[in-house]
Amino acid sequence: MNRKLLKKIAAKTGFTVLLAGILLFTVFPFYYAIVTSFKSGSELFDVTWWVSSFNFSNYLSVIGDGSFVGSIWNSVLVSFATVIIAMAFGLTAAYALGRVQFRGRSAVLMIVLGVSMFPQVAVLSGLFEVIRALDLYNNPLALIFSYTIFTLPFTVWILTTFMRQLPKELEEAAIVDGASPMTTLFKVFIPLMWPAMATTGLLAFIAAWNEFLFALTFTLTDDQRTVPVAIALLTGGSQYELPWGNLMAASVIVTVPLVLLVLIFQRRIVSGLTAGAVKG
Amino acid sequence: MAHTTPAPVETAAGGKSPARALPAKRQASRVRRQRLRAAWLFLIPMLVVLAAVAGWPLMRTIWFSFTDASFSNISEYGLVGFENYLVYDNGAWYGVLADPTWWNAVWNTLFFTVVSVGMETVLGLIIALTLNAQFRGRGWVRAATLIPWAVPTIVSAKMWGWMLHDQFGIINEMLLGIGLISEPLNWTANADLSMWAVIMVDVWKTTPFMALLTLAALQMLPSDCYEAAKVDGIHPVRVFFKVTLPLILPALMVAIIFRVLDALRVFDVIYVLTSNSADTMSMSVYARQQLVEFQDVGYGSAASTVLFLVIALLTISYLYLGRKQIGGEA
Amino acid sequence: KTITISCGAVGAEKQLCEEGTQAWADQTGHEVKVVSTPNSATERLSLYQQLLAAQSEDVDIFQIDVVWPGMLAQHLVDLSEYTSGAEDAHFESLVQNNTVDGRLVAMPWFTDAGVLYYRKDLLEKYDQQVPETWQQLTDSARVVMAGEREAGNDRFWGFVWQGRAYEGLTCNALEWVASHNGGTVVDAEGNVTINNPQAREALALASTWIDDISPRSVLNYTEEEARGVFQSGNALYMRNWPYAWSLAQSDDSPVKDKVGVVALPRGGEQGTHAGTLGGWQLAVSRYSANKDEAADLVRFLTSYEEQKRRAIQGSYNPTIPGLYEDEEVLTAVPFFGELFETFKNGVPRPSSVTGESYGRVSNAFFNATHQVLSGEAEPEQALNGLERQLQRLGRRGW
Amino acid sequence: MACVELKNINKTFGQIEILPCVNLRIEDGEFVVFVGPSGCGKSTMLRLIAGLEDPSSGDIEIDGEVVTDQSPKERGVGMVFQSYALYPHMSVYENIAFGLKLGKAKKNKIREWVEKTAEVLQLEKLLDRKPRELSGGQRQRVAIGRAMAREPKIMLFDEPLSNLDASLRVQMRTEIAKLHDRLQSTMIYVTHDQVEAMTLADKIVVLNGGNIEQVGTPYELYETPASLFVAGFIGSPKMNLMPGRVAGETGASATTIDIRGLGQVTVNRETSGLKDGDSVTVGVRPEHFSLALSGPDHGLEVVNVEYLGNEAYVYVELPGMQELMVVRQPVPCEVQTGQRVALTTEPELVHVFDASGRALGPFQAESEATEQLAATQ
Amino acid sequence: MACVELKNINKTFGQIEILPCVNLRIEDGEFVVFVGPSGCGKSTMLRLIAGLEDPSSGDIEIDGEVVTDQSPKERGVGMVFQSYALYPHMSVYENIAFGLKLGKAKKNKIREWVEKTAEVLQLEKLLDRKPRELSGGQRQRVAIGRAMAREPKIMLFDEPLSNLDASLRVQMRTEIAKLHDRLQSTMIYVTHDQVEAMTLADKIVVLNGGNIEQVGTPYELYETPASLFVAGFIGSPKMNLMPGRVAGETGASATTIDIRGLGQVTVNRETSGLKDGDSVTVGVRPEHFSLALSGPDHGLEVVNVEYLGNEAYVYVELPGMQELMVVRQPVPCEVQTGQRVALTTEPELVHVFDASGRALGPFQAESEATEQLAATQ
Ligand SMILES: Nc1ncnc2c1ncn2[C@@H]1O[C@H](COP(=O)(O)OP(=O)(O)OP(=O)(O)O)[C@@H](O)[C@H]1O
Ligand SMILES: Nc1ncnc2c1ncn2[C@@H]1O[C@H](COP(=O)(O)OP(=O)(O)OP(=O)(O)O)[C@@H](O)[C@H]1O
Ligand SMILES: [Mg+2]
Ligand SMILES: [Mg+2]
Repeated sequence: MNRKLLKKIAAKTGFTVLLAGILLFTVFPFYYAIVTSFKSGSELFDVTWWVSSFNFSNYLSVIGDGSFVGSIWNSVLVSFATVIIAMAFGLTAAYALGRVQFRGRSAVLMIVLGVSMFPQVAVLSGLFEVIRALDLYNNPLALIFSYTIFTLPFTVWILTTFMRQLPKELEEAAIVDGASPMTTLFKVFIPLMWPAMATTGLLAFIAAWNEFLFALTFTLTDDQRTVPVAIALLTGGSQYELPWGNLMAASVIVTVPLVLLVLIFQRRIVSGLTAGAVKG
Repeated sequence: MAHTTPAPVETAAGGKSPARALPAKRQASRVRRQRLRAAWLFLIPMLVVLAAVAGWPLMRTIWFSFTDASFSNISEYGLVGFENYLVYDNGAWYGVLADPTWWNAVWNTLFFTVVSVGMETVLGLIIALTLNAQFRGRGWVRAATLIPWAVPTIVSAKMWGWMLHDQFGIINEMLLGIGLISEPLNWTANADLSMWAVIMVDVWKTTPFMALLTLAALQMLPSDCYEAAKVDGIHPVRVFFKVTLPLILPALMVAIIFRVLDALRVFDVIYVLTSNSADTMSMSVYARQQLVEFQDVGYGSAASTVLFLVIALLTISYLYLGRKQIGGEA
Repeated sequence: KTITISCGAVGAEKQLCEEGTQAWADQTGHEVKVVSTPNSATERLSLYQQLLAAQSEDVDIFQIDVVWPGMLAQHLVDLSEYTSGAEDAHFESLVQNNTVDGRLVAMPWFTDAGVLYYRKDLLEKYDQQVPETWQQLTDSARVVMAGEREAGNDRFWGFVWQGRAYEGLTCNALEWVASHNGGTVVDAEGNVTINNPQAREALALASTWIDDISPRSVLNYTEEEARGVFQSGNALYMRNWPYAWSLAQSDDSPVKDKVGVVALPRGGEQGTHAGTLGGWQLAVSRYSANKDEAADLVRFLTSYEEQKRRAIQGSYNPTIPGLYEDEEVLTAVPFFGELFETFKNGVPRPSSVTGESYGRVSNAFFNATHQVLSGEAEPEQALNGLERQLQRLGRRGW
Repeated sequence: MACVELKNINKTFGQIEILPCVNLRIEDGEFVVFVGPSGCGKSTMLRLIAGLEDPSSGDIEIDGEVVTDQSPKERGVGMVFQSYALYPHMSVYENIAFGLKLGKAKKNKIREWVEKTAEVLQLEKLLDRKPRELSGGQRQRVAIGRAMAREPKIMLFDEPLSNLDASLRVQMRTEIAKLHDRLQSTMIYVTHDQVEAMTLADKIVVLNGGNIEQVGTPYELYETPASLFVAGFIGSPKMNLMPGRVAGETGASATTIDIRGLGQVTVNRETSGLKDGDSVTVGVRPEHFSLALSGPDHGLEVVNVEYLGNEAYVYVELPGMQELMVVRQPVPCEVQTGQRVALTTEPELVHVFDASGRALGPFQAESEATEQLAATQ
Repeated sequence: MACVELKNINKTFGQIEILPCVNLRIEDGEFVVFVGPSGCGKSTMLRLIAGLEDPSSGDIEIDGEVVTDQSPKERGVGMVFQSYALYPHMSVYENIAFGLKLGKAKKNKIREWVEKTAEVLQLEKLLDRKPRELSGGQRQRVAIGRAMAREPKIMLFDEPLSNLDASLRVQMRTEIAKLHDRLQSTMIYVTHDQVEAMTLADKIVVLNGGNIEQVGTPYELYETPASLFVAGFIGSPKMNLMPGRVAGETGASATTIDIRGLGQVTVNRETSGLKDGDSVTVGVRPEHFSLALSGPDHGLEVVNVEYLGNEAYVYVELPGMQELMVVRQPVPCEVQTGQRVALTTEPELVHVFDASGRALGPFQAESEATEQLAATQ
């Protein structure tokens, strides 16, 4: 009995330590960024572990710059649209690729994957031409458009994999109930795919949110730019000076919405959605 | 009342008449055809979008790889065949494939990919398993673990550059503090350490990606066979390797594929942390250097195309090896 | 009409630019839009090239680096048609640098050159002279370092500079070589000159610094890392651009008022003071729809008055010699006067002559240097290799 | 109108042939029950009829029209899956209503319908629960409800009552029978419960390893199984089968068969195909034995008596036979384990099967025996 | 050694109380069968014993030790899940062997074991298949095999044979009984099959809505159901229950009860708690009625005759009662639908329940009646 209790306590402690380790590993650099964001000037070059004084000047200067707030808005718009597009095309494609057996399926999958095999710099010029041809230059639409090049293959593949794992009987039941593929997809599969969708959605959202090269190249004016570009363009008094404080403050500011987003959507990552569906 | 055509009644043993010609495999039935049509209808929008976005840029890159186009004057170029890839000139080989720097970059990239993706997978699994447990504040922890992925790459690479700084970097401070090292390490400058520094930053940054995907896979597992394992008294470690891992393998494989693709094309982290240093130069950095810094669109495109081929080759062989898990049941 | 100009990014630089363009806009009634571009020069360059290759009208005026005219010339307007000789008032070396095939593709806007920062207080404390030659620098750094380390600051270093394998190292190394009279890698006629004894000597000297007076991590330093070490009081000398001055003198700086600036040391007694030429120019895109207005804006921004304003408010080095004698300017930035020669005779990188190959040349150069510094190659061996490489690059003319 | 016909249906999974060649016709409005050993292909047949599985060859016709190409919806089938296949994210209500909603029925119509169905299935209180919060039997009822609510013209039930308790099973059985009466839809029903099969079926199809062994009314199957397999399969406890040997002349109204350990029986079967000394199998149903206590040295030993409440099974050992013989006895049962008993039976109640397993029909010389048997019902 | 004891076990799911307060003791080596209506909490009880579910309050003891916080492994249980819970990615062989490897048994030892188990379950040919390639019954057998192979000291079976055909079910039942004999492990078994329950159980536990209605041997439950519920639940077809009214004096060896539509019966029950005119429920099992044809104007109408092969159920309408009365008859059955019959029974065979549903025991004055009844077995 006593040993059992000890074991339980040990397990619990072990888990807590593990958790603490994970948190330290993932959050510490960010924490350090927060610490840094409250520093200014030469304080930056001192190593400190704690926030000694809350100096909001960095935040104020970042927010005070009107275009930064605007770029957050652009990022929100672009990322949401990207995710929605990726989900819309990705889910339907995943249904086709994951649930219907047809010839050329693996070829399609490979082609989709092939799109993400070129380095970004290599496609940059070509994409730039396409975007100019479509007259989307310096327009968030250009970003939404170009981001599908990396979000779509990703969503298609992930969703296909997860879609494949859902029990066959469910689809059969829907077919017998007279559901069209569309209905089956939307009424039966999508509700069961929430963990996968929330995950891919979040990952794609963040990928779009943080994309830099395309965003830099396809937009020109401050009012069209997205957050990473805006951050990259934060500079100090001169060419070589890095405004660390501002940079960190800006990073903290743009990370917060993402954290909130994750907090909201992680609720969707729940287990046992298919429990009770089939026997055996 | 029953006009049954009684099937020839046979005993169980003598059931099969030996020479019944199996009719030729029938054509796909209409239902199947309908499903097929639906499938293609579902696929086509996606393919069209992809083609619209990627078709031209990819073709163009491949095309330019056979030319001597230069960035500063991209409209005038001549076809040079495979000169950018490999050419014998004046008693020496030139071209991407003959460039030791390129092969060094290939080697760096492969090393980087194997090590960092390997570490990310293991760490991601551990984190995902932890986050899979039920505990108070799980949502917050989940959100927190995703932070590294959420910090823009440029920022995080710079942040780590700062943290890894030998003079005022907190990492050295920390290691000195706990007595692991006796003097500050030159993380990014030391040839022996810089690749590890890059790997460390990449692992930190992309582990959440693996963790989250793995978590989703874990959460979508059928739950009842775990109860069976519990009752069978199987050790959790064994359950993990024999039940959980095989079941999440398809998702894990896909996650790994995408990580590998990204790792093989790694650019930002290396570029920001160590610039063009040969110790850490990756294939993408090489391609970019040719394209942007050296203005050589032809050569850079050739490097990109070779990079594409390397990735495609690796991916295909990986998929081939793992086809059971990925191509499995539908 | 609306003129779009890319100048600086954000912060003080952008603000100065905006004030300047606003003044012009008020005068002429046109509108000016300032777009910000990445801080990193290479990123900026590739962005420009995307725009120019696409013959985009989106930007009329580009702020270009001193090494870019050769690369971008064909996309830029010949400004001499608009300036009516105004360029003659600027440093001649810059104007030459900006003239490609007889076309003045850009107007000098502000200049930059490498300078040496030192700690007045420490030199005094250890009774050392401000170094005249690299050797003196090395010696005094050793002394001070030993002393400071003994005193307990075991992170103290003698000399920090930019050793990462990037353009900055080209600038640093060029200074060492040029100060030893070792030339500028490729001479004005396009001959590869780098493989000479002076250059070898210069690199050999520099490579002794590593782990002696410079931390090994200097091999991965850019301007900011170096400034970080220096400004936190952990280095005696620093090679940097003039920008670090106002930061080192800022109120919360631990080294405030303890810093001196001089020209970079000479390479031995016969050597010269050499600071690599940096700085930025303004150019007008050939694809601009408003070339006249754009050229006028360029003329305005590079004029005496505007450069004076920028020198006073932002300590941007003017490109007009007269301004280095202007009282107002000198009160704002005292060392402009002392270092006039350095700025005037800045060592240009071989960008004009190598044209679009400059990237490769610079890359080959800083890589070879980096190898020497990190001890992977002997100077001789590295320079032999470099020479062969450059000759191959330039075998069909630059 | 929905009569279903399977023509030369063959089904293989990869290499494995599940249904070699099935021909079957099911009339409109008929209630057909499929029985057969586990894994013999019953579910596969249902799935073929539903259109969830394509036959490897052969055609399926509904009302004379080849439907091999049609979707389940077009075929007008509803199905209770053996594995339930409930929509895990929908409540019981939504599960049942799903098909109706797709049929574009009106909202309050749907509610009415679902509630009625739920009442029949005793699920009223569970309408808001998700499948994972239900017990096994409750899930099974939801699965039934889903198929029932739509009232399709062909209903397929795959072991729909297997997880219900006896009394509920009786009720459900009645409800299904009622539904059949009301809708007059064709129903195809798979079950392992003999009582269900016997009471519900218009026609029972006995499958064995993918082949149809016999098709007939419950009465036909029970009274005149066509083969050893059917004889052994229908009836619980199963028919006692004993190896025998023809002793004496064949082809007459009375043939004597020698059963080792039991002695001789005289049967009234068509034995013209046999000759003296041929091996046969003799079958007697457990209820057709009469038991009499015999002396301690005579007769057979009772090795076990199973008490079932309403009856008892007496297990008797036949020397030289592995399987025990079963005799059904009313309770209170007079024999006890260890006692020795004598077994007797009537010649008409003895089934005889030849060496290939075919049943020998009643003696045909005057074909009266059969009629007489039928008249007793 | 493994006797299981549940002490004041209470279990709620969220708001819903599934088991209000259960107390039960299961002796070492006992074979206990749980029966009860669908959704009454049988699986929940098994899961509580297995340790898959924590009781909301109360304790579970195994061999006198509180095991409420022990893992299933520590409790030494094995379980056949109602939903099978097979490992979807493992072959049949691996599924069965998975639990075995634990004991570090040698490779060929394991193979031997698994093959033996598979043979018993008739799965030999399917050892390489994955669960998704199996039929329902085959999956269920794999689930049984998995639990059997491990030979734990407590075995829990949750409707393990529900999807098997009758003849296989009999075989499996025998195998389980054999296993029980061999291992002497404690077995707890949930089933809806009355034959299984009656033949396998040492003790049957009747559950109703989370409460234990009665615990007893099969004989006790069948012959002396403690309550109306048990009476109605045990036995198939179920006991005929009729509303009645005490007519005349109570507390004597013979009490007269008035049943509407059927006339009066005289019973031999302990009626001292009742008084003249009290409502009671009278129960008679279907096999305890005797049937006699009566004239066309007398008696009750036969509304249905169900033929089951080995017997027939005759459904008789009692005027004023919704439910039909069932009478079991041997086949060939002499009555037909539409005929009118008279029903008779013996006083000892009549069960009487008071208004609260409690059964009235046999008349106790001399307590001989019971003994006599027992002697007949
Ligand atoms: N997670 C849950 N949440 C709410 N109620 C539940 C949950 N799980 C089970 N129940 C309810 O608990 C009751 C008992 O369930 P249990 O599975 O024990 O029934 P059972 O006796 O095994 O029935 P069956 O014979 O149908 O399998 C049922 O009414 C069921 O609806
Ligand atoms: N996907 C498959 N691949 C290979 N064999 C299969 C597959 N599905 C079913 N089978 C085999 O086909 C046979 C018939 O299966 P089916 O499900 O029709 O049996 P069933 O008669 O319904 O049995 P049960 O009564 O056990 O449900 C079984 O032997 C099964 O093993
Ligand atoms: Mg089946
Ligand atoms: Mg249950």
